[in-house]
Amino acid sequence: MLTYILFALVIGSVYALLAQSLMLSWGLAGLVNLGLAGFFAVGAYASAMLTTWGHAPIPLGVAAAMLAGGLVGLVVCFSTLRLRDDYLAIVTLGFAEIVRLVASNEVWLTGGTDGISGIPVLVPRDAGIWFHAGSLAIIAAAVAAVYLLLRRLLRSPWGRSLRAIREDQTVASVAGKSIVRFKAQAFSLAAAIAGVAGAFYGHYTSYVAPDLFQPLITIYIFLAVTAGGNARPAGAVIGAYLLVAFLEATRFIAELAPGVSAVQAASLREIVVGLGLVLVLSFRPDGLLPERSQKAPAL
Amino acid sequence: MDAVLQALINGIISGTLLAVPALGFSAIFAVLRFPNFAIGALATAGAYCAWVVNVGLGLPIPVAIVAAFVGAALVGALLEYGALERLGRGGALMKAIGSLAMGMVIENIVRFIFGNDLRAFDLPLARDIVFGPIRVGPQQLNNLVLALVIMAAVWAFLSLTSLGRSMRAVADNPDLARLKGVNPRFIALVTVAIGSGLCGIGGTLIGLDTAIDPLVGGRVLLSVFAAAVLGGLGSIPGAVAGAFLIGIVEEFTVLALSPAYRLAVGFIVILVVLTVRPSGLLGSKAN
Amino acid sequence: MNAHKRLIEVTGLVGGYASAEQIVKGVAMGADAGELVTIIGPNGAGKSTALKLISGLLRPAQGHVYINGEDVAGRSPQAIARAGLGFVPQERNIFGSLSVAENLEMGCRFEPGAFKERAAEAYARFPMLADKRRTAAKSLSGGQRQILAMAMALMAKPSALLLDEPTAGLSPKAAHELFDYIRRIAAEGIAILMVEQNALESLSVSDRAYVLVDGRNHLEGTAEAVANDPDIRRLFLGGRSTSSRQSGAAGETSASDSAKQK
Amino acid sequence: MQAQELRGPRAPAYPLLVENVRLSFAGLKALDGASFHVTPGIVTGLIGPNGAGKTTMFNVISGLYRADAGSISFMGQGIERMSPHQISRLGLVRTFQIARGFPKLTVFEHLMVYGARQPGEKLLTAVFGSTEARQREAELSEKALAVAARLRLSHVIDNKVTDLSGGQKKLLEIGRALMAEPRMILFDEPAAGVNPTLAEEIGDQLLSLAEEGLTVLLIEHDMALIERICRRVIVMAQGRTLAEGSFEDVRSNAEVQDAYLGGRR
Amino acid sequence: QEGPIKLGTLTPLTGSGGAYGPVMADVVKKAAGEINKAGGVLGRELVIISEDDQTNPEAGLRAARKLIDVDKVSAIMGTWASSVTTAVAPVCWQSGVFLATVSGADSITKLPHQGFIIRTQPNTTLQGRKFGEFALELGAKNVAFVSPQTPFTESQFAALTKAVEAAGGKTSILIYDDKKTTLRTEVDQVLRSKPDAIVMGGYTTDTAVLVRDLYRANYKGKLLGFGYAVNKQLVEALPPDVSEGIVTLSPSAAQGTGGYKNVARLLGVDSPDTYSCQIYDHLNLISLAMAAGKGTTGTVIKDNVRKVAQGGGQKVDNAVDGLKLVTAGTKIDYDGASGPCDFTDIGDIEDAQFRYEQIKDGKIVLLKIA
Ligand SMILES: Nc1ncnc2c1ncn2[C@@H]1O[C@H](COP(=O)(O)OP(=O)(O)OP(=O)(O)O)[C@@H](O)[C@H]1O
Ligand SMILES: Nc1ncnc2c1ncn2[C@@H]1O[C@H](COP(=O)(O)OP(=O)(O)OP(=O)(O)O)[C@@H](O)[C@H]1O
Ligand SMILES: [Mg+2]
Ligand SMILES: [Mg+2]
Repeated sequence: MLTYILFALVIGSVYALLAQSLMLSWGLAGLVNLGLAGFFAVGAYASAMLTTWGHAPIPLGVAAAMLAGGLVGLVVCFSTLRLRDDYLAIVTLGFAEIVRLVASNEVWLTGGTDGISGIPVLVPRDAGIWFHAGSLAIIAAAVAAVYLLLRRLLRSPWGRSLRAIREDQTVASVAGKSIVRFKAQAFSLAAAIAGVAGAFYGHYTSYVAPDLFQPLITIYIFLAVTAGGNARPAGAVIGAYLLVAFLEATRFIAELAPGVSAVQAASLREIVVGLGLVLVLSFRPDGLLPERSQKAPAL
Repeated sequence: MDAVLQALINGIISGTLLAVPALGFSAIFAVLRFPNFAIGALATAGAYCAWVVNVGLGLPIPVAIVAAFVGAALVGALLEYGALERLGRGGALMKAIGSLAMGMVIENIVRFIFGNDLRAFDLPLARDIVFGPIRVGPQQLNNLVLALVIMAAVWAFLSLTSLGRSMRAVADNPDLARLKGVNPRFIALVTVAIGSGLCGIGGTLIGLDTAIDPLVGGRVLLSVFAAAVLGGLGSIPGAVAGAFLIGIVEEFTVLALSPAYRLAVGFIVILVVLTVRPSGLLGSKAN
Repeated sequence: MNAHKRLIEVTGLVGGYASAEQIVKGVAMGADAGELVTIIGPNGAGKSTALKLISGLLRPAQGHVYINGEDVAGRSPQAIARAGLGFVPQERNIFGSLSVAENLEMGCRFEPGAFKERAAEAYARFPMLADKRRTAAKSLSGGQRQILAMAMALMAKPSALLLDEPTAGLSPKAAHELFDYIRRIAAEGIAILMVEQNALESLSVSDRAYVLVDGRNHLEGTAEAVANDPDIRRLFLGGRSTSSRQSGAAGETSASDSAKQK
Repeated sequence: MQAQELRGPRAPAYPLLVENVRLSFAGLKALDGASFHVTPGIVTGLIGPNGAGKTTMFNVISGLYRADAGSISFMGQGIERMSPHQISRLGLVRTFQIARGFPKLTVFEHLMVYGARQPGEKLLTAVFGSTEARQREAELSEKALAVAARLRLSHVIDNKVTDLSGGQKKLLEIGRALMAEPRMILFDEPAAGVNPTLAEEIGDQLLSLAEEGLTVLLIEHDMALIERICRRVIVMAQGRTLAEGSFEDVRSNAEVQDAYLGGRR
Repeated sequence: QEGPIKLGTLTPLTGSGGAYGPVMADVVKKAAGEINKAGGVLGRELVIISEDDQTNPEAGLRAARKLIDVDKVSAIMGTWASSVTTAVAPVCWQSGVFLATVSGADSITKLPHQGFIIRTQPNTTLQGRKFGEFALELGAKNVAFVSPQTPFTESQFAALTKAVEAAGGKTSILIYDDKKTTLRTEVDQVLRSKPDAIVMGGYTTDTAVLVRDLYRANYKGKLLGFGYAVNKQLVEALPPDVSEGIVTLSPSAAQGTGGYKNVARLLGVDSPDTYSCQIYDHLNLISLAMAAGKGTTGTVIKDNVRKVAQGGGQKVDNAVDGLKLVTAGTKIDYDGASGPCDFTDIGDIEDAQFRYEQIKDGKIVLLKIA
């Protein structure tokens, strides 16, 4: 049981990294990034290839994942600069699908649909429970670091301008903000964070494959961030852990409804997940932690 | 050359399958100003309604199509009324996310009831009619005609009735619309019902062409969304144009490149089109 | 003319927005048939909020709103519009993505049959609208929008009319003409409550006036009395440039029109 | 500082010079060869009938629209091809006739966003922090409070802008422009919807800003305000500049009276 | 240790594999019921816990962890998608949980699994070869392979080509996107090379689309498909004249063995699909191995599974009979519903027989088992 909880926490931490990435690009910068799974994949593959096939040390792999995510983010951002918000969504979604297609079809580069297995791990696997505890410590530390970074950014003038750009680009540009610079910075930083999440995921499960990066994961993270509050790093983190807790807890509803077949139990579970989310949203339309504004100092 | 012509025809045919749900999606967007991602599941729900009527009750296909429209319209309206409307407070994206979640719910309700089995309509399959080097399926011709009729009907409905104008007015400025005597909730429900109904018909047309399972709508969700965006979100003729373009581009990809990259090419076309025309093929300029 | 018939009567009105505390904290006002009444007050006093409460856009927490003698407080804006109230809001008062003609059609929803005739009337009154018939309303200039909003409200031939700063953004000439026009429609027997920051000129054409401060009635009286109250002048009317405001044009009229038609 | 360098060697006579600007929308000539200049250190009025093209002119100057033809220079530098933020960074700021803002931001945040020269807007500075950025933030917030107080917005300073009255939104438009510490401001009907007494005070303030060396171009339909604070007035009609001169000159121009003031009937 | 013995199934109940997983979970539940009725394993009841892998390795991994750590299962059965199997495999062997899978990718048994994995699906090279040989037998010279991108597409095609070319024929391949609703242009493309046999590598949903479009295009040659795709569902989803004559291959038990019939009986169908047969064998093998090793851990299963599956002894085709024999100390050799179930050291099945079936008048008819 303990292992299971630790495991769920590790997955929750990976989700928390992804959620923070989304919080930055969507919540703060207003860029509807449906391509999250793509950046997740880029990071996972970058680190997996480098450490498994290139035998590089893991920290180097993680750094490479961050860099790869950031660079790809920059490319995507620049190629979509002129797009309106809603339209960015479809193009980024397309980007994630393209990443997945390349990963499955370009066998020479990525190992194809077989994926890459035997990726080196953060803590030796034979350490038993310490494997999970150690991995959790490392990944949670990354979550905390990103959290501190984002909190700092959010409270800085940079974050304030970014929020302004999210609200109205025209007015923000009249206020002298370079829309391109801010968006590119936010988007590629977010992509880099997603890349790191991918790297850690690979180094924990030892396996990456194109199937891992289906749009479902992006949807999950959107749900997590929305439920937690999309403009607060803490909201994103809490949302991510809650989501995993919720996803795991719903497994047990099948036991409450005997007499249903396996498919029915599985569909019941997804029904509960969907309804649960809509319920959270309808009671807290701004998520659990709503956006905080900078208060004027008292005179 | 023949291959190109044939691919063009095939593209138009697959375009019609996308056009009807894209129309529904765009109509909903035009009035409620949010992308309703539940349309995939609504298409599935409609297709299953049609299936029950056709196979379960043994009624003919035209009746089944009407059933699909009605069934999906009811589900869609219920969804809006029961769940999505109250998410509107949190903004359009909140509704979009909510629709994603509710889509998941509907799809799984269908799965709960019908299971994952593949089901087919009671409809004989005809061999293609061959004109020289070109071949076309009679069923697909039927679909094409049906889709065109639906598009014309929707267009006429929106532009010739005052309801269409009220819909645009609500989309633009709901408070002012209320002051002018329009009930925005009613308009929203009517729109959602029509849009969802169209998705239901779309799902059924796909089912008639292939077979249905709980994922039937989900599989085309992406292409439908892409078609609507390509045409300009909220533009009715745009959705149709976008659907045909996506359909044709995808078929040409099969000819020119690996069919596995069909989606990728589709997206690159979208990117190019949107870069040249930031508001889509026929979309109106925002702001 | 059915003078003295109270077409709008508001008593003990209290209300506000979902989040904040009540903005309107007890307001009473009214207008008779044929009467033009101006409401003035500092920015943020609650004038627009009061009008939104009357029109049903906001639901009053307390108080009564009588339109044509019928208590409509708490009803939907659609129902209140049907009861004969027209309202031109201060902001977002046109349908930007509809053409000018379609905007007018929206104004005429209750009697679609009368559209042709009334539109012709509106085009004759405001030739600019006729020129821009097919233009999307969002591409109108600031002043043109105000005209369209006004024309749209009149399409419904309301018996009572709420106007929120109808001349904001209009050129002096256009403002002057619009005030004249408003004066004339009032004379046809419509009751008009008009919020204005263009206060001196507005008072000069009005019969009565209310001064609203901090969500409450501060003062009321004939327009002339209010315009000449020294405190009011200093606090709300821009005391220093008394007569020269609105340039020669407005100055002249305010002198000549001050004879009340009551 | 950056702006200073960009100014170039030849200090120009006019801060803003507009020559022969044309712009049409689907056949409608909104700007039809408008030309004018603005003199430094005074408030210049820009008046004209509704639909004359005044706002469109501002949109072109501030880079939101690109002119079909013509040239615009600010402090001697051609700006007709620059993007809005570049123009703003040169020290040319505008306000909007129909108030616009960032819906989820508060009044205070709006003012702060317009605060110029904040090093904390650089990503790296934001991450690592710097005393400069902190000092600047303190300066700006002090200034924001002062601006808010002057515009009677202190009691709503932590409100979201969507929760402001119409007039308060217009006041915030003015406040934002003041925060930017620009060299020139384009005001688009700042006083429309503002209480007359307050409008008068704002007028006084514009005058004192002009005395401090700020150049102001003001679109206004409030003739009292124009008369009181504008030393020069430019009149536009049908996309062209119709007349210019002192307010008295312009007022006595028969054409202006006819088209705009409507005084003599 | 007392109490029930817990075993998990991890099959795709939702997602693209949703057509297969539910029946698999169902058959295991029913078979376990029979075992329990006959007294259970080692006198203990079997409890089956079914989880959904959502056809997604990430979700599958989470579900596996739950089965292992919360339910404390000693074996997981039925992982279907190769990516899911690869994702959960390390977790299983590290936790000492036995994994029986139906995934076909060659790479799976090459993982360092220390014996904890067996698979009942013949590896893809073998399947490819059988298809090639059978196509030749049907008189084809020009064979087209039409398939979506799966982990085994490449190796299947390679094996197929090898077999066909050895007999002087030629092959071609076309990979399509399995989410498409029409495959008309793909079909045109394939037919351009005028194949006289087409081997379909997809799953039921996309195969239905493909078969329809081939019919419309007036294709009159031979059609071959995998038993897991060309199954009862597919037949029901197609008008009889459309599906007429399609030939299928699936790994099978030797003729006369009762395993296949058992599954048919449990599910109440004429021709159960290969995955249900395979997972039925998983359950039986695991039960027998536990009985033979007198223990219930994954390690016991791993150490004893080959003792009950192969190496001579009395032939059995179901666990109820087998358990009696094992308890009595008799050496048994299980031959199941999916085949003889003899495993190599790395966990692949040693040799498989195939059922060759054909659709005639909307019914699947057995041609031969070889
Ligand atoms: N985006 C646009 N598309 C089409 N026409 C436009 C657009 N913007 C402005 N116009 C037209 O250009 C003309 C000038 O408009 P502009 O807003 O510049 O007037 P203005 O002088 O600011 O008037 P006001 O004092 O009423 O604000 C108007 O006739 C208007 O309808
Ligand atoms: N949507 C809203 N939500 C919350 N508070 C609001 C909202 N709109 C206005 N307020 C607040 O209510 C008060 C009154 O606003 P109102 O719009 O009624 O003022 P007004 O008298 O019309 O002022 P003005 O002359 O500036 O238009 C203001 O303090 C404002 O901040
Ligand atoms: Mg107001
Ligand atoms: Mg203007």
